[in-house]
Amino acid sequence: MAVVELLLSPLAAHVRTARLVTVTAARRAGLEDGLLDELRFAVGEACSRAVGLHARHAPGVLVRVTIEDGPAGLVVTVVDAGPAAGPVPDDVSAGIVEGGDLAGDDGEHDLVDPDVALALLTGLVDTATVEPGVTGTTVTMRWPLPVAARGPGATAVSDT
Amino acid sequence: MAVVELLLSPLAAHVRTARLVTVTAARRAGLEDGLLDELRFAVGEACSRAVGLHARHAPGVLVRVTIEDGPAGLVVTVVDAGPAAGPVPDDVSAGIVEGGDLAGDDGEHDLVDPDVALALLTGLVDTATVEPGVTGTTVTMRWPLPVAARGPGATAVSDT
Amino acid sequence: MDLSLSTRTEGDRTVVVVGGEIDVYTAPKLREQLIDLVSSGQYHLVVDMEGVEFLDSTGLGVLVGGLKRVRAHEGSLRLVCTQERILKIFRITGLTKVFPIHTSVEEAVAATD
Amino acid sequence: MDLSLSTRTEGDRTVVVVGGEIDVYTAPKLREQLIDLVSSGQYHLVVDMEGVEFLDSTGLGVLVGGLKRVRAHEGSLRLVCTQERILKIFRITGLTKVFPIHTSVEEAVAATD
Ligand SMILES: Nc1ncnc2c1ncn2[C@@H]1O[C@H](COP(=O)(O)OP(=O)(O)O)[C@@H](O)[C@H]1O
Ligand SMILES: Nc1ncnc2c1ncn2[C@@H]1O[C@H](COP(=O)(O)OP(=O)(O)O)[C@@H](O)[C@H]1O
Repeated sequence: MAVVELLLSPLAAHVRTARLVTVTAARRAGLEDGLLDELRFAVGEACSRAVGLHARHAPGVLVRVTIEDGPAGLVVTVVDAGPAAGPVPDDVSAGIVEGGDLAGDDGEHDLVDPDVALALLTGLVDTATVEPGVTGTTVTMRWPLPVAARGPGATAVSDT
Repeated sequence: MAVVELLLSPLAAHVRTARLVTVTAARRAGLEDGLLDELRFAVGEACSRAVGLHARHAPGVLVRVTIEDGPAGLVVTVVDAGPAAGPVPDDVSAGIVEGGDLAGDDGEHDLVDPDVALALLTGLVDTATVEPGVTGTTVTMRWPLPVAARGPGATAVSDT
Repeated sequence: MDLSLSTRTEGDRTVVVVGGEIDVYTAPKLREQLIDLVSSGQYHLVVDMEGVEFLDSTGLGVLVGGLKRVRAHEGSLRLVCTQERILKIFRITGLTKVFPIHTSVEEAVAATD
Repeated sequence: MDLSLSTRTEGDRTVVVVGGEIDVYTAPKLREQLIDLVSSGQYHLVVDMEGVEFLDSTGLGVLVGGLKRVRAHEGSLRLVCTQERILKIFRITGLTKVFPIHTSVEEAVAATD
């Protein structure tokens, strides 16, 4: 089982690194091309949310992204140390017209509203689960991998 | 200070991910273009060595790569859980003609000889230090960063 | 990969052509662009998203912010987008109810409420 | 980024043109190629490294392995490389003493010891 774990300080640029690493690892693990896009969007969203929360509430703590391919398929986990997530809203458009702003309370910054991020994420990925915990939130996403087609990335160094 | 930490199971493919992440982070941190190549070679070497050692001696343990940019410049650390490194050989060509093999004892596999990797690494990077410890070896490499030119990657999410 | 921006005028509308990735890293650039247009009195905007490869909720937030700014001046913000992967992002968040979304710049420029 | 390999014959020499990255991930392909050539009786090899962008110690190991295999048959393995960044890797490891390194395929093909 191939594992990549990425720990990131809360910088916007690192969200791109997380997308890149996840998409690369997923492609190597054999994830269908048709699913790569969904993965890219979902991981981007989970990471922007986490990075935004850390920037505000826990700037010294690293965001943790884990990518595993195993019998359960491709499992991507994003763990943050922000305030625990509340229930995921169903429709975020409500209230926007009379002044709510998707980009957080603070109109001067382009922070991700963590609720909107979760709504988008769970809307994109059927298997996404959001677990609020004492120290933060864990977002877990799963995608199926073709049973036989484990890519060359699954080859251990000593298998030649 | 931007930090990226990457934990990798011992697969050859992951060495490429480590190169990619390190080069990307270094470029964002403002490392001179002329030094990116040296960084790529050195990190690749440190990671192939670590991945090779883990594949043989600690397949369940993740290799740890840390990239930090701070007042000390760009600092890249690769930590493995293999047998502690011995003294770095000066010239690895000796003995090759009569049968030594750069690619490890096991001629059937393309494992990196950890001594050759260290020789190459310390030959490439003046500032590289190799510290054998109880649980493995830590390779640390430093590169200077332009004082003023901290790239856009250094911008925190909330600085807009 | 990075964000590209260009603007042109068509009659009383300003068309903003966006390409690349609108994410937490690049969204501030788009936000500035929209603020600049509104500050210079351009209140009828058409944002052409056909070249957008990636859009996250920060990008959505910037578009919503732009909408609120033009509305404060009785203006409009219309989107041009036919890419299913991007439309999906608007649908999931319910924002298809908030933004008029057109299939071409011509259609968006010609549209009135 | 990936490794590319092609071979051609010039007189009694076989030229292997290598491009891309020779690293711990791709080196096995090069190793197989060299083994195949030796198995099929081609003992005088010229490895053209001009298109190589990256070389690590696994790649060096594979080249040394190839050298040993051709030597077992009184053969030769010559390298073509003028890229300073790649030459540096051979110099640091002392392998410039082990491999004849030429500045062109013509020179390497024409060379005898
Ligand atoms: N060199 C790079 N450094 C950092 N992030 C990158 C780099 N190249 C691509 N990305 C990011 O990684 C993600 C996936 O990479 P991309 O190049 O789009 O892969 P694909 O080949 O699937 O199009 C993109 O969202 C992009 O932001
Ligand atoms: N999509 C990718 N997935 C994994 N590794 C990659 C990818 N693209 C490049 N790399 C690796 O990352 C390293 C640096 O990337 P590269 O594309 O060479 O950057 P540069 O733009 O500096 O040439 C290379 O050694 C390559 O092996």
